[in-house]
Amino acid sequence: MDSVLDIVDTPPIARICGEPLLEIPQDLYIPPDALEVFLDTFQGPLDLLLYLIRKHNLNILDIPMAELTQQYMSYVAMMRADQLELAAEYLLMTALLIEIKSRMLLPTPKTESEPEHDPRAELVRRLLEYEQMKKAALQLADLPQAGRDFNIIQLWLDQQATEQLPNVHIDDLRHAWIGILTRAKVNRHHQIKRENLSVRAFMSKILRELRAHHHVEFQDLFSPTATVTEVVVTFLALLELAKELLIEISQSHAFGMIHVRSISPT
Amino acid sequence: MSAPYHPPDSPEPSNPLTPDSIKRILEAALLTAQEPLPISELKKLFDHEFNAAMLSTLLEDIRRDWNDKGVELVKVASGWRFQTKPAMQPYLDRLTPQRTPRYSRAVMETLAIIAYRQPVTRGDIEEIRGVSVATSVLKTLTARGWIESVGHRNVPGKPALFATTARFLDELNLCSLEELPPLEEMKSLIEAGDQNHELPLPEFTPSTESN
Amino acid sequence: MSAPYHPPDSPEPSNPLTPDSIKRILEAALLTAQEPLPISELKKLFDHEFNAAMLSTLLEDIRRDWNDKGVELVKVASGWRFQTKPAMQPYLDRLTPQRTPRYSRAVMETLAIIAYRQPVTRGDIEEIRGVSVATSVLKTLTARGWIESVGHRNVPGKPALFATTARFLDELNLCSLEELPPLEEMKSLIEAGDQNHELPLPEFTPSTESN
Repeated sequence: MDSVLDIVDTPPIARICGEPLLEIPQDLYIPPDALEVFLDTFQGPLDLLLYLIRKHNLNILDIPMAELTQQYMSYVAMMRADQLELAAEYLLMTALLIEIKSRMLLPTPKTESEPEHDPRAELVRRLLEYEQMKKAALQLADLPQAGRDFNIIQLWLDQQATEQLPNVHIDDLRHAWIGILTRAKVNRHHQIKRENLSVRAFMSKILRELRAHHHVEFQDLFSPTATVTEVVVTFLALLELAKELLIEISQSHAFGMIHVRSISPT
Repeated sequence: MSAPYHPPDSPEPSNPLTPDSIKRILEAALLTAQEPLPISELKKLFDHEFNAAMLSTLLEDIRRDWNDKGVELVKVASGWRFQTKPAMQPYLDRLTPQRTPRYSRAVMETLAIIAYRQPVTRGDIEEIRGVSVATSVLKTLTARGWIESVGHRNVPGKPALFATTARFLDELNLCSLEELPPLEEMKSLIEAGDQNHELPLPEFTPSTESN
Repeated sequence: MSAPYHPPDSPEPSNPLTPDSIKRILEAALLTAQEPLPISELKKLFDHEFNAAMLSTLLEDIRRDWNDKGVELVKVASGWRFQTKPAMQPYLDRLTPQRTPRYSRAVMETLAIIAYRQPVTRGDIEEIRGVSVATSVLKTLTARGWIESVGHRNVPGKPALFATTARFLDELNLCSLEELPPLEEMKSLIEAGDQNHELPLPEFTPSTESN
């Protein structure tokens, strides 16, 4: 033991190898209100067992099973409320320790063929593997880490090398048109009609509306706030659509409601 | 390379910084900064131990030190920063060759036809261009969100009718289709003296139309 | 500086690059790159005019040139990059008050198991640690880009197999997994010949293990 605490009024909580244990309980026996701290201190039953063995010089065989079990059971009781899974892991470890202890106490039948099997072997293997990884984790945490111990340099660049979509300028569209027109003129006298774009725009707009409603009343296509020009253009767009067989304009009787219907399949 | 790592000691006030180490620290800070650093920020590096005049002098020093490099220290509105010299750009561009992609002629002409003649079917586009239109061309423009199908023409095959979207206008900085270069002017360039068999349409002021 | 270099039959003999200008270009590229640059990438800067050996020599040259700076050129798993020296960190931390938090023991132990035992399933990690592994632990490491799922073990449930990434190596300044700190041989828990458990306990030296 590293030091003996001079707490005289506290009776030994546990005895390990006959020695009264006064300091371990500060780590091991945790009052319920300090459970959080306990859970932070140990990663789980393997970690706790390792601590017992390494720090307090316990031989795995000499772990006082009865007391350890009692301690573990009290952790389990504390954890049951919100740490059910962790409680189960401690419980499992307790069971494993008791099993090992009981098998150690049983006489081993000596057989020629089988080498003597130490019931502790598997637990020891696991403890060592865990301890090794625990150490490795500490060493990893000490390695210099980008952002923590050094910074990676990335200078400001005028053009960020992100994937860019092509840029199109309206002049590109103009050139594309000139290209088309030039070819059309060279190939044959392709007729490109004079067209007011606004009519085309309104044709698209009416089709979108009909796509949503399929069927609208004629007057609904004219906004009440429309200017005279807009009314004219909308009307022209309707005529053009009808001419191109994209819509059907119908009237069931004279002066009745005029219906505009999409004759596209959808 | 994993040099053995020794956690850096906290800066020792007992060990006064030489101008060279101050410059080293300034460089390290400016090279790692995400944004230009003003002197007021750089002072923090040294717990305000040095005044602005002193740091400015050292920054000018660093600027000279880097004269021969491909990277230079410059002062911009919001502070000091390192940036590459323009002469480096042709080399650096080779690392990211797809920096300024362009659409093919087929894509551009298809877009122009849809913009000016909408709503049009693929057949219309093919008729005007005089060649067939690859599906990939329409897909490119649809994926970009610049064109969409607004219905189907009621002829055999029910071909989709394409029109440009509001996004197309947004991304080309247009308020409405009327702001596209007028066809008339281009046509006169090419088909001077061509007869017009339609009456001129009334003048139209850009409306609220832009979906 | 460096030994004079004669480019091997450059396509443009008009203006051959001197070793110094090659170094300038390499520096500019490495200082602006978002990721470490392998030699294969650096070759592109010069349209593959120079071979790997030549570029390596110049990179070592640059590394030496920067020896006295607060910034160093290092080689990590995915290539070469510039980074600040650890000695700069205390100063740089003054610019960004919120320090990178240290990871919890659960995170670091999980990372160690994945690094040293990869590829492993979550079940393997739980078996070694003796406790269940919270999903948040794996998420933290995945979000940092340090681990990734590289496949599934062909057992019921097809659990994902985790491995560390190149970025993990990069951010820990490593070139390969071999450079990880070697695993320590642990002191035996059962002394040799410890068959008689009635005997007094053998002397035990406290390990360096600390919580």
